[in-house]
Amino acid sequence: MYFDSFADFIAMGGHGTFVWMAYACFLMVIIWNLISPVMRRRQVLESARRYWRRADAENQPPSVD
Amino acid sequence: MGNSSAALAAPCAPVRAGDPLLDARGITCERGDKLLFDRYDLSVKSGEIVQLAGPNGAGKTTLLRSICGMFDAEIDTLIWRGIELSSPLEYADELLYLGHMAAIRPHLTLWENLSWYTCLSQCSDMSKLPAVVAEVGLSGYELELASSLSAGQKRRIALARLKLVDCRMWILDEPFASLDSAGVEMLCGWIQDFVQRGGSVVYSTHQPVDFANCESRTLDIDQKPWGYNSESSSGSKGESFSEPAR
Amino acid sequence: MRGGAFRYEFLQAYRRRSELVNPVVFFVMVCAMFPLALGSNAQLLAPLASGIVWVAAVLATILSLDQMFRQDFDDGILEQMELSEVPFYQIVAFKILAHWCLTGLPLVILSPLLAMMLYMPSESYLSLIVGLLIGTPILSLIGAIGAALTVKIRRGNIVLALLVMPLYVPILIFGSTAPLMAAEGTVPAAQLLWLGAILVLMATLAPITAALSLRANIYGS
Amino acid sequence: MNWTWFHKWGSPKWFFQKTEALVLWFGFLCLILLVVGTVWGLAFAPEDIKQGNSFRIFYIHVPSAILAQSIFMAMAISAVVGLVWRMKLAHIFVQVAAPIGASITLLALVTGAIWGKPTWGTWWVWDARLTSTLIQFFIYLGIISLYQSIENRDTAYKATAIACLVGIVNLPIIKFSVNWWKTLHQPATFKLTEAPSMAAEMWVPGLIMLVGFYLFFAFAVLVRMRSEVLEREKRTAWVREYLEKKNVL
Repeated sequence: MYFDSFADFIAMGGHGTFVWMAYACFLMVIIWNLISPVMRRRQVLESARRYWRRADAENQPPSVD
Repeated sequence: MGNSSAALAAPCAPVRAGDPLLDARGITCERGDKLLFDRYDLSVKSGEIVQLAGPNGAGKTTLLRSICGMFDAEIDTLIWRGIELSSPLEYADELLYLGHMAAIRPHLTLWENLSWYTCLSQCSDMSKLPAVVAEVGLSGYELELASSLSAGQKRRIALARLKLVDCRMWILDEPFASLDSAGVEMLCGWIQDFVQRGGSVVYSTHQPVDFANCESRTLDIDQKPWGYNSESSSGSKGESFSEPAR
Repeated sequence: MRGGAFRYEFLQAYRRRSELVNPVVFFVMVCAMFPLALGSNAQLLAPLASGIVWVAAVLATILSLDQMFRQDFDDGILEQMELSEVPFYQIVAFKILAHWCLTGLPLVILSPLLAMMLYMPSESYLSLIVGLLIGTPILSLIGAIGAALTVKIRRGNIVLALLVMPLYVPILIFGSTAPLMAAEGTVPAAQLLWLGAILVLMATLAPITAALSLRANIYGS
Repeated sequence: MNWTWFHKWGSPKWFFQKTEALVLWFGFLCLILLVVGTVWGLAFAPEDIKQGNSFRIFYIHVPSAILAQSIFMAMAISAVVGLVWRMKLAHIFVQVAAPIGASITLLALVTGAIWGKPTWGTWWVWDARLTSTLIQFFIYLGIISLYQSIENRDTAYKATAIACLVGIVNLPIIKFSVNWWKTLHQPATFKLTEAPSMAAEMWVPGLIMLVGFYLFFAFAVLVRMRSEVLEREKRTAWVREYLEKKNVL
């Protein structure tokens, strides 16, 4: 471990705030790139479910393209 | 102006069929340089269907819009349920106007469109919403965006408002446009039982329908656009050329 | 019932937010263009910073005004609004508020970021933000009148800009001089109070005027 | 040389089934690499002599900047494939990679600005590389707002592809003009030609982070593409089976 104490690890010789701010942005971008596709997927599954529910209700044969 | 209707009785009070609802005398409309109507009279009794037939550009839409306050027509006298009013907007909350465009917001879902309409007028309640949507035949589409629906389905959403809001008079501008045969049947059934319950319907159409068991009248609007017009009484035709009196 | 009407206006504006947020991206780009054009030394850009931000804000608002009533007018929604029991001017006020939330507010939020890029002195950040917070609603309100007047004109965007631009001049002057005064240390009370007064005036008059002009357009169609 | 593999990738059904396992592998690997790279870069790597510990921002700034460039390159190639061979998947890739590219470019910009504060004294400097990255971010936003505002899906695909190609043509011009303008930025650290000038234990975590970033991009783009494929093919029978298997119906 490069730093001798955990407090020193947080302070990082005065540059700690910048380093941790940068890594916070990094974490935010990663999380956004995980949450956004999950919400999109839920929306897609929802619209597919609604589509098939209507298709079954009118019991048309599903058109295959 | 504005749509205060304090002078009138509660808008959704029931009424006997037959007594006069609207009596508009001396309607004069000009659109561009065409004089569409010159002192035209229109009277509608409650429990009656008035169909406006006529060629395109004869002024059917303009007449409908002027009696519901959407067109700046000069009306000499306007009597609504026996009370003289200055502008049609004053009885706006007792009538339902479905324009040529299906007034649907493409970016909202069907459910949001209809619940927005219910929150616009007092005498309509949200509880009837699911039943009305099912009756209109769009039961699976509540959460679909209106932009993804077809023109006929949008027209059905607009018609669903007829069931949501109970009022005295329906003014419909070519309601059968872009409706399939089932839709036309459904709408005719609705019109009949609305009229039997004492409401009155004025609508413009290209294929007049004869309603069996209720009182219906067809007005033939074929005013010549360049100023020849009939006598002031509604419906009859004459060739007398008269200066559009102001 | 009144609150409900706003919810749907905001929902519709939110669903179309890519149309309304594009002017905000335009705002950021215009502010980024100036340092590229004028060179990037701080002494030159600092005094110009507030003027650049305000001009960009005005242009961005004008770009986004055209969409305020046009779609509802074409769909025939405005007629139904007028026939409804909710007073027409209230619905128009809700529409303007929804429009401001999606165009004016992002401008205010992004303005410190751009002020930093333009080397604006740090004391004048607050007066820029407060000035924009009071100013952008006025831009939307006056713009709503312009949009209501030009709702039926097909190529209405230019006519709208010419109509509304002169009315924006006082707001631009008050708004852009406030940060300059703050940079010299004095509190720019005069400018911000004037902006507040104009905001109150416009908040009462603009919806009614916009409703009147929309009604005139509806009658004409 | 047979092109069957190329056209096989073209069919959404084949793509969907083949990437079922691949997505999990990418996700798993990228998680490990990113965690190892971050911990190593933050805690174990030595600090820079001149910049001190703020050098640790290097481990996310440089990989994100490189990834942002290569995402745009990948989008351009996929746009060409989509336009020339009319392959829907390629169009879907362009449309899906744009928001990820925008977020990575934003990350590069923000970490660059944060890193600039302790080393150059100000948050933002109108320096050649930062400015061209900012303009590239605007190009990403332009592409995203383009395909969000076009209703018809197929025209949206074509329009996005063409906008992407226009963007790629402009990138060297922007880089060249901005370089001419003024530069404070130090020359590129990761040169593909010769080994980096830094000590080994300083750039190795950087390399791990770079590979981790690429795997993360692959994971994110595959997840999004799979939902877009499901959306496009929702009327087909195999999607219906998939929905039943996932008891969504």
